[in-house]
Amino acid sequence: MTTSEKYVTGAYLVVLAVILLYVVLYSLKLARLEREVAELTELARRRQVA
Amino acid sequence: MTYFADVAALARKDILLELRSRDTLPAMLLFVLSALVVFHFSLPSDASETASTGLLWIALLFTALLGLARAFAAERDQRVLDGLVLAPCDRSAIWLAKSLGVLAFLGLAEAVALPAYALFFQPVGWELVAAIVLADLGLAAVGTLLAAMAAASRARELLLPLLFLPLVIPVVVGGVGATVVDDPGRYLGFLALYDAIFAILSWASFEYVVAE
Amino acid sequence: MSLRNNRAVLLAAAASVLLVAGLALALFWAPEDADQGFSQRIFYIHVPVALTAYACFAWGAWKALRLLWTREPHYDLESYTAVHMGVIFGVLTLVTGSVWAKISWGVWWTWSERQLTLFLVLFLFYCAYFMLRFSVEPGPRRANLSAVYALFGVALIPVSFLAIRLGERFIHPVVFRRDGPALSGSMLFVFCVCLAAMLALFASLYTNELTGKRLDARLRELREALE
Amino acid sequence: MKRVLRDLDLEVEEGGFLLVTGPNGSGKSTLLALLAGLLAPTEGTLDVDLPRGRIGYLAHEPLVYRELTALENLDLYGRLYHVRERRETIGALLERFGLWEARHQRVGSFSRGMQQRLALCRVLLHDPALLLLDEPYSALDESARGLVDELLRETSGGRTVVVASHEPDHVRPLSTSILALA
Repeated sequence: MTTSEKYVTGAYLVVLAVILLYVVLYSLKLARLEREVAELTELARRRQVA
Repeated sequence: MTYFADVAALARKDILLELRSRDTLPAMLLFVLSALVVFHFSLPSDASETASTGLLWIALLFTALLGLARAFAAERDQRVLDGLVLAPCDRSAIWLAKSLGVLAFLGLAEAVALPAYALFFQPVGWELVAAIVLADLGLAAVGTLLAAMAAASRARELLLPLLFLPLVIPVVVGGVGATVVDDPGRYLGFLALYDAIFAILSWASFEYVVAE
Repeated sequence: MSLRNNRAVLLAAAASVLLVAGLALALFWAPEDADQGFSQRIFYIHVPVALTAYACFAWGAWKALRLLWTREPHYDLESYTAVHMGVIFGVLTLVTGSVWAKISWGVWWTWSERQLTLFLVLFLFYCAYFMLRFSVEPGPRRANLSAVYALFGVALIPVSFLAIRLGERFIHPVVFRRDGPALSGSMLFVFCVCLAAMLALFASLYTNELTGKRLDARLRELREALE
Repeated sequence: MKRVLRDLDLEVEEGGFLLVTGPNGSGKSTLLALLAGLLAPTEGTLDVDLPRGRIGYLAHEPLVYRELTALENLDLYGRLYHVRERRETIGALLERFGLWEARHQRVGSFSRGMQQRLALCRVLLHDPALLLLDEPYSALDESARGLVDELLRETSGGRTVVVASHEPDHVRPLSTSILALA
């Protein structure tokens, strides 16, 4: 592959990488949200008991 | 025409405040002079004319920034802005009065800077003066709105330059262009277009910046 | 809420199908460009990404206008998310644009490429948007400030594009000039698919991120209610 | 975003006198700022069917310029509120609140009590239909407190008044309704 072809594929890979990075960040956010919901349900249950 | 009466009352207050505290205008005058002197030393001897023109515009930009940083200082420190916002007058009157104030200060600073520039670098042509007048209108209009925005935030002194510089890049292009190119008509027209668009936008949106 | 989930799923599906199709077409099916050869294929990603960035900023400004008009707080989040997406696509435009400059002219950055310069200005402008947002307490005041700033942004796009064009005469003599490759029929088709793919990608990521942010807000409310 | 006031529905009939009490930080000032129109409610609706020019709002700060004199401050507000016979009204108010002699002094040189009295002049300048007073007695000496009592007694009936104070017993007899914020 000539150098310019390397660059083109490089550019496409960069775009792909950013999208995948975005998906990874999103899974981290989902995990955090899940923990938060669990915490809140626990809080709610404790309030119910009290 | 109570709108202009309100603007006059607010502008009178700004002038009175400046006469009483005398801090913004002297600072701007001194700043623009020292900037020009520093630029002199920063220019190699064989620097082209465009270089010094460019530097003049940078000096004007940052002098405007200095004035704008002080624009809402009194209103913010003593929270008087709430008092003005409560008044029945149209809130854009506050913006117009403050813009005229900034414009006046900028004009006075340039009245000192241009002769000094002519002395230090090269003579000042009519197209430079025309470009500066048009640019000042844009800088004052947009700058006053951004100063009000920065006044409502925590990191005031840091935020204003960040908000201001990207928005005034076209003013610098128009200004330097009008000074350097031999047919400045297009650039002066562009500056006028910029002033029109952003003055109207600032005038219309100021209400939302100071009131909820 | 089921309608919204279906819409999100549909958007995500459309985005992925279009993206795969677009990339496949761009890399394999699109005809070789006469003078630039294979490297011309970056055109199929650089320009759609740039146009999508403009779409993001326009969408953010539209939501900002709606916020100022109707004062309904939910528009603030939508405007913020759209601008956030716009900056991501803006950075991608800068990256793919500099790669294109490297291929075509051997330099990583050239001021004479108008669109690239414009994106640099917009990038600075919208970074300041986030600075503004993070230095004001959440609430109606921050929503108004962000909305006004977003409106200024969309007004800045044509004005600074004009300024850059005007600036070329004396700031930087035009050394490299490409008037955009002549698009033959099939090339145009591939370009449209790629553009649709990028816009669908924006819509999909935008909806997901918005849902995520709304979830955050609701959880905060729930936490306050329970504490 | 700290939530200060939650699920509060409140109605103040015209000419009423509402006393808002509660410890510091219970949201008294926020409520008054909402009524004055300085803050927008993040949820729910609020309508004060009065134009901005008919509302007088006394906040914690006097909302006057320290570098300007008492007269210049009141003159500015008089113009902004389009007060008729501005000079006479300002003179009468300064006289009433004992600031006539100090009218040419810079507000920066005023004591906290004098600033509060100047703020009261500012609030009454345009004869508001709705009077919002946030801690009107703070930093006032005995004679000034008498002035405020007299003001509150004189207005009850004609004007709608909302007073926020954490030492309510002073004002309680005058109020038609009381809102205690937790």
